[in-house]
Amino acid sequence: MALIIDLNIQFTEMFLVLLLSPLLTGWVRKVKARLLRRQGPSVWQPYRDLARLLKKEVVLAENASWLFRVAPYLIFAATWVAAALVPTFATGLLFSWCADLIALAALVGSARFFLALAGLDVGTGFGGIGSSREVMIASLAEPATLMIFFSLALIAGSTQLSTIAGFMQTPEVGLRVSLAMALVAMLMVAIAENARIPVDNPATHLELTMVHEAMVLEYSGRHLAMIELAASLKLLMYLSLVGCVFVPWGLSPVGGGLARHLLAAGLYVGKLAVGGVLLALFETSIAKMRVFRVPEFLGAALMLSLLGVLLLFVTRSF
Amino acid sequence: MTPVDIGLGSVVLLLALVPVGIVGGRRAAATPLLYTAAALISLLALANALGALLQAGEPSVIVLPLGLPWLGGHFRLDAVSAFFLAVINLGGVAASIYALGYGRHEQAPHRVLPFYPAFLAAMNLVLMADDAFAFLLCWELMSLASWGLVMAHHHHHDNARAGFIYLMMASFGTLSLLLAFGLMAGAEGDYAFAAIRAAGHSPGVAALALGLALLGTGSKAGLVPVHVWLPLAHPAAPSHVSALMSGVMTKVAVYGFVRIVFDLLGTTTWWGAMVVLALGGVTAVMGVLYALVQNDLKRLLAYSSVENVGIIFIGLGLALAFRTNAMPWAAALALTAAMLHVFNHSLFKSLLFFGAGAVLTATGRRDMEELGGLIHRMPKTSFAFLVGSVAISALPPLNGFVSEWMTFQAVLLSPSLPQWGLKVLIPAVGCLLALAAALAAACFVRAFGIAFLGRPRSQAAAEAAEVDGFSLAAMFGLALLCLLAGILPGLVIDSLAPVATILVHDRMPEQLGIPWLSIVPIAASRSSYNGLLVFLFIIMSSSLAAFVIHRLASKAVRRGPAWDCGTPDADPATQYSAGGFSQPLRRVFGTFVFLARERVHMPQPGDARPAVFHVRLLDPVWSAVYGRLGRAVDLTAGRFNKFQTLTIRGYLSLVFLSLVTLLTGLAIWL
Amino acid sequence: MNPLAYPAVPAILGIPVAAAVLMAVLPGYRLTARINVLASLATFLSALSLFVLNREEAGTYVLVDDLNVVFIVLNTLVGFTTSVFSASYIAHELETGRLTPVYLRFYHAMYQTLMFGMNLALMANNIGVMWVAIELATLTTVLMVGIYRTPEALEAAWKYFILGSVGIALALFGTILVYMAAQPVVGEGPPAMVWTVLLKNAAEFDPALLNLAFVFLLFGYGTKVGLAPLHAWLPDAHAEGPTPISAVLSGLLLNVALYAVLRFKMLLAANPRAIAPGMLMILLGLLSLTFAAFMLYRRNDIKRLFAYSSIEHMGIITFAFGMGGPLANFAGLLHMTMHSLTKSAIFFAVGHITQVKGTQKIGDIRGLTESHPLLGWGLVIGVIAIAGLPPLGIFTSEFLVVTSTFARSPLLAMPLVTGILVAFGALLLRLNGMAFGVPSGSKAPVEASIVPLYFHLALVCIAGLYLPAPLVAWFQHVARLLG
Amino acid sequence: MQHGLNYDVAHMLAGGLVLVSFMMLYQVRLSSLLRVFAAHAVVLALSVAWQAYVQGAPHLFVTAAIALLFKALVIPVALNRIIVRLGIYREIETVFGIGLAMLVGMGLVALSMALMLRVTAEATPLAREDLAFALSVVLLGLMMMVTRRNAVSQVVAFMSLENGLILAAAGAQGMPLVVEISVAFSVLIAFIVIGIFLFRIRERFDTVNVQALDSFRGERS
Repeated sequence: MALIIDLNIQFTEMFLVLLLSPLLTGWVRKVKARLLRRQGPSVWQPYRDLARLLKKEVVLAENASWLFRVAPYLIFAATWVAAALVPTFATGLLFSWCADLIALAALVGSARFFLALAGLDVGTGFGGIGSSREVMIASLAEPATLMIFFSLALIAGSTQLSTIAGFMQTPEVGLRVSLAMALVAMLMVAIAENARIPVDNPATHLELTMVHEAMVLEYSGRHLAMIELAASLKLLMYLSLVGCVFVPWGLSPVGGGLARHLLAAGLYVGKLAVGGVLLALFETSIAKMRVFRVPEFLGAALMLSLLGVLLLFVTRSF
Repeated sequence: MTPVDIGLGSVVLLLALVPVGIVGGRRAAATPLLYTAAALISLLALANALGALLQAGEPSVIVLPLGLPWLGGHFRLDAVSAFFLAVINLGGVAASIYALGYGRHEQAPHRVLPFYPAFLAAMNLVLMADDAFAFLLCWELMSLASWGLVMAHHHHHDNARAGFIYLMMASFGTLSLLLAFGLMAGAEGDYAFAAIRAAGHSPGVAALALGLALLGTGSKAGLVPVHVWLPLAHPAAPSHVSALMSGVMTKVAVYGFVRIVFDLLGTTTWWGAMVVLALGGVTAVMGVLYALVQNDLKRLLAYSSVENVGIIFIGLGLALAFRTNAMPWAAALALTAAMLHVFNHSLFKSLLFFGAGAVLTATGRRDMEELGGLIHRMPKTSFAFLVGSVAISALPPLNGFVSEWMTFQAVLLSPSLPQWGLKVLIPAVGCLLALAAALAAACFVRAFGIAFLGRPRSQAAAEAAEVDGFSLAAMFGLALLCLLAGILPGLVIDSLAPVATILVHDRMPEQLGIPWLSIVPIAASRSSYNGLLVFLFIIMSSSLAAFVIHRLASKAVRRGPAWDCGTPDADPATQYSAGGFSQPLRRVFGTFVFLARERVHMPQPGDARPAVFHVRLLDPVWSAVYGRLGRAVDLTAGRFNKFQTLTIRGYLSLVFLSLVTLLTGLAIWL
Repeated sequence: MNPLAYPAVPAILGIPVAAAVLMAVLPGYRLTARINVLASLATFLSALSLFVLNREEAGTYVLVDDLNVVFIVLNTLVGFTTSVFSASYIAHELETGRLTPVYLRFYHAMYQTLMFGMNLALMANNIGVMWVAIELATLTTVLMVGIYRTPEALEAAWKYFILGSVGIALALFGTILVYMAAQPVVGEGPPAMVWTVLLKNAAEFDPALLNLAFVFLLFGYGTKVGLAPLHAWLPDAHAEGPTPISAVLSGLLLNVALYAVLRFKMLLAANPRAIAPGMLMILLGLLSLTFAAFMLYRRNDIKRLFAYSSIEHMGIITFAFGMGGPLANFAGLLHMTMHSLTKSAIFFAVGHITQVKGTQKIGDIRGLTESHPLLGWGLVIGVIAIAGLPPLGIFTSEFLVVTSTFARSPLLAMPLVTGILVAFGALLLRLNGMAFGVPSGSKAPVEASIVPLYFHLALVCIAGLYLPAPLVAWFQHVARLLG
Repeated sequence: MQHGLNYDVAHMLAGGLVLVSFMMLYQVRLSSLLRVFAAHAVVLALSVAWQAYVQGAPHLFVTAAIALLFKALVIPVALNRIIVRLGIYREIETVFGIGLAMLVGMGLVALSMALMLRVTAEATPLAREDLAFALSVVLLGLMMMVTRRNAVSQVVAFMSLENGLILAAAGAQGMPLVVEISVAFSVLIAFIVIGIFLFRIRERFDTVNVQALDSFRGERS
């Protein structure tokens, strides 16, 4: 019985993130538009976009290979699996043990790996520019992510996300410099990973500045839908991650009742909404930077996260 | 028949193939005959090794009347040897099968066939040697045999140079090991490993021996800064040999290190572990950075081996740190991670070299700037290479990820260490490891993306054809193993238990009993990973998505010209090149790692000359150490050379002066 | 007749003399070359019988003991194989007109005289006789080095002669000093120069005199060994003489001279109050090694290259004996044996290579493994062997030298290892150019017997993997004697 | 008393040999060098003869005779012919100044004295002195070889070195005849070979200057 409930929760979470993610994207867009004094599209617009894309036929470049066609599904799957493993409103997910924080980072890496390959597949200049920049960004963002996870893991004594989230709710945590550094670094990385301003601009098609959009330039129809969905999922995942680690309050523990779960889910949506607003605020208040400033930005994140790890030993010896 | 008998028996069989190679080298029939035999013998040795590993009985010992009566001839097969033997012979089987196809295109088979079985035999022997003399003898034999293979295509000046540097470094390594053994055996030394193991070593001796062992085995494994030969020599050999050298021979070097430091040396100091860790970290990052800027596919793979060796040494350094501080369970984790990576790397690096060899066979090109679009012409090879690329990039659910994940888990245990140096260093090394992993992914996106995807950049690439069945069989076999090792790592981890028990006197918890075949290095609440489920989830959710969409939405496909923001250009030169792809990373890291300098010569408008872009990359290690060393030797040789052209009187004066000096010395001293 | 009564010692000494006389008289190079081979074979077989026969008691002049028996066998063996090589080598020289039949007769007679001199030196029980014998051997080689009469050959011979003579003089002075040291103890007259008597009474000799004597002997015989500041004759003599002579020089004469040094070192070792001669030998050894290692780099004459390599190895051997102790002495003895076999093999290969390619310039020799696989690979194996790589014999001895040295005094091992590595680099560099790459010059098949070459290499290879127990026991015994 | 006289005479003769060695060092002309060398040989012969008398070893008289005949007469005459024929008898051929050479020679004598007297404490005084002087002669001879540029003078220097050896051999009491024979033997061979070489060298170079030989030194890379 317990298994079934757990299974239920797991699947609820899985589909919750899948369903919520376009909404979050739409929400951020909406807020940004309002901040720019525009009306902006409806928050539901992403759903409509996806539906339209799914129905359309795919226009494939003549020399696109099988990899080009398989990649969207793989990217989507990897991202979805990663997102499903992050506790959104409840800890103690059934399958959370099958991959920990490190695996999470690696799953995101897998998705990116295939995305970058897909960008190179057709053999166009733009695809290449996107892939090349993407791997450059990733090569700094990934170690930063891992370092952040290290801080968390060292503090909580575990790389299991559920355990960490549980630990973060206990008073043992206290206020730590390391955590603050990790949070800042985490935000920086999340911005870079999700191709947000100032690292990348999700809305641009200006040739020389785009990264993510350049990679997916050749995609159309359902393939593009998959990739868009994966991008939304990724944004959601990062927000959930920040939420469950840094503001874990309200997560329902293992064996919590239905009401508790519902409350937690509501709280979660609230967290996402706040996160979305903050993201939009940040994005509108800053200008996109040159591509070669990005390494410095991410380098700072990496240094910050490493410093966070090292400071752990100073503030509290184990 | 004990395992060591069978192991030596297979070595004898392999050695018996050498005369066959010498005599029949130029005949067409010799190639399939020899490689079939080599594959079968390796298979036998593999089975034997696996048997010995899984049974985990007492080590079997044999003493042969080799060398001198009190020196040499000891052979022994314990779990550590058995594990490495399994790795080696697995590589041997794969390479031999691959060579059944690849070897047909060999232009100078008489320069490959005699050395190939000798190389395999020597590697087997190193792993079974049980005294310093036999060990070094086989070690050098291995170097020599592989040197012969590197020199197979000796008409290229680069290959000859590679051979020279290789053998020089090999000799350097051997001499270091010689010194290490001399130190460990003592003045009137007994060189048998049993005696060395039994003798206690003072901390000073142990530290020095550790350093020498690190130099000696590191120079074979490709540890920075003694890696310089590796990216030259590995690509120079025929591809199946490159696979063996990169995938397997570096593991023999790791074995040497493990055997000396963990097994023979006994005690080590914690700062010894720091040295290993630091070198490992630097090696990992430097290796992958070098790999990132290579245009030669095989050289890229060779540099990537340097990176992976670095990762292995990080694991070993961690194990050393934990072992020194009496944390055997943690040491077992770190060591198992390193051993797992040894196994994994041998799989995917062989696979990738086979792929590169297949590309070489099909197109005759190694330069990525002349490849591209091979996924259409060689779909099977491409698929196998892709699997290898994913695996080596440490992406789940393939095997490369598992070992790196375990290494990270070991890194996370560092707070329990008492020494501040280690506490601070290990997370920093962890950071380097993470960086290396990320860069490796970038590197293989580039390798696969440029060589196999896009449009062909040369006529040869456009006309490539899929390679033969043997080559494909070898590649797919390894690819399958990569997947299996990735989703069922518990199997490998459990079979590594006796190895860890011998080396660090503890083992990781039993993994096979854990539900769902997860791996749990320490405790379930701490960390766990399940490759099988991750694999299934990804497969299921992607198939589900594909199925649902195809079923419910649309499955229509139309082929058209590439969009490319509306400006498609048919010229393949408009694609991103290998050099262009790595340019951002080169900019980020290159200026201080490679002392990279870019020079652009842009003609004035109206000038018809092409623009020229020139990149200069320097290997800092080469220019800082080897270049200077070479110049110093040259300078000294020049100075000394004056003595060749003295007059007879000059020579007599030398005699006279030295005699008078000596007599004066004697007069004073007496 | 009792086979054990075979007069081995007179045979070993007599056959070469008889052959030398015979060949000086007889015309026709084919015949003399054959006689040369036969005589060498007979000498070798006689030497082999020393293993089987009961040894006679040491006489006043001649002695066969553990220390020299293997040297004698080695000497006659290499003498024999070299004579086989020489037969095919000289035939070619005659064809190309570098030598005339008259000179050839002279050459063969000198060859046997040289063999006699070396055998006598090895068997001498009298330090005076030993001195005479070594001088005889030196003088014959001087004549043979100059046999081509080119300016270079004459110059090399002249240099050899002058430096050799100074060596002769110094060694004689040392010999006199040894006599002086022995005389108060043993009494005047012949016994004071008999080696066995000296050794028996060495403990009571005046140590200071012995020390001084050793300095002179080391310098005197060290000149013949080719130790570093005294080496100058060696490269040129190797390069300009006929190649069989280079082989004999490197393979045997250096050994014989070193053997003489060892004899005297034993005297010192037997005297507890004498200085340990070790440090001096270590110093000279390291100097030779380092010097030769760097000299190897700028060589462009193939024979001179390997001559320097001989200096290098003599350095290593002297170093090993200088270190002393059973292990290092053992290694030194082994190294001597292996070096003789290997270096002569290399010179066999080099001889044919220079004949085939018509040049001694390293730069003009390329791609041997392709144009002449047997010779080329022979050279490769030889160089690998001489560089101390397994499975060839020198590896074993270098293994022992390096390990035992490092355990005892790490600081000494450093220059040793550096020298070995530097030398290896030079040899490999040259080998790379000669054996590999696009072939140059004539691709005509070799009209030569490569049997001696591969015979030596096979011996070296077998010795690297397996040494018969009696041989090892003998080496160990002698190593202990050497102290 | 008898012993004292023996000692004094031997001492004087051996010292004389060293003195003559110095005189050789002083010569700058080949012809005069040859004359001094003849004197050297004469002194040697006297010294050896005295030793023979003192030690009661008649075979040493043979050695003395050989020295007198061969080195004092035959060889100087032969060499003189050569240098006359080559027209080089006036040649000045030292490397560094006479004064410096003398100074260094002094140092060498001092060295050999210091060494020998200390080393041979147990030998008879006669032998000690003899050996010390012999070593001086040997070293001086060697130095002369080093400081002369001309082949003939090098040969002469070498022979003076051998004279020192013979002095040492004769001084060693009861040293078997073997040694003398060998010395004579080696000198003979040495001379023959040198003769051959000089002949050939002259044939090719018209000079016996060693520097001319040097121009053919091995390889120059």
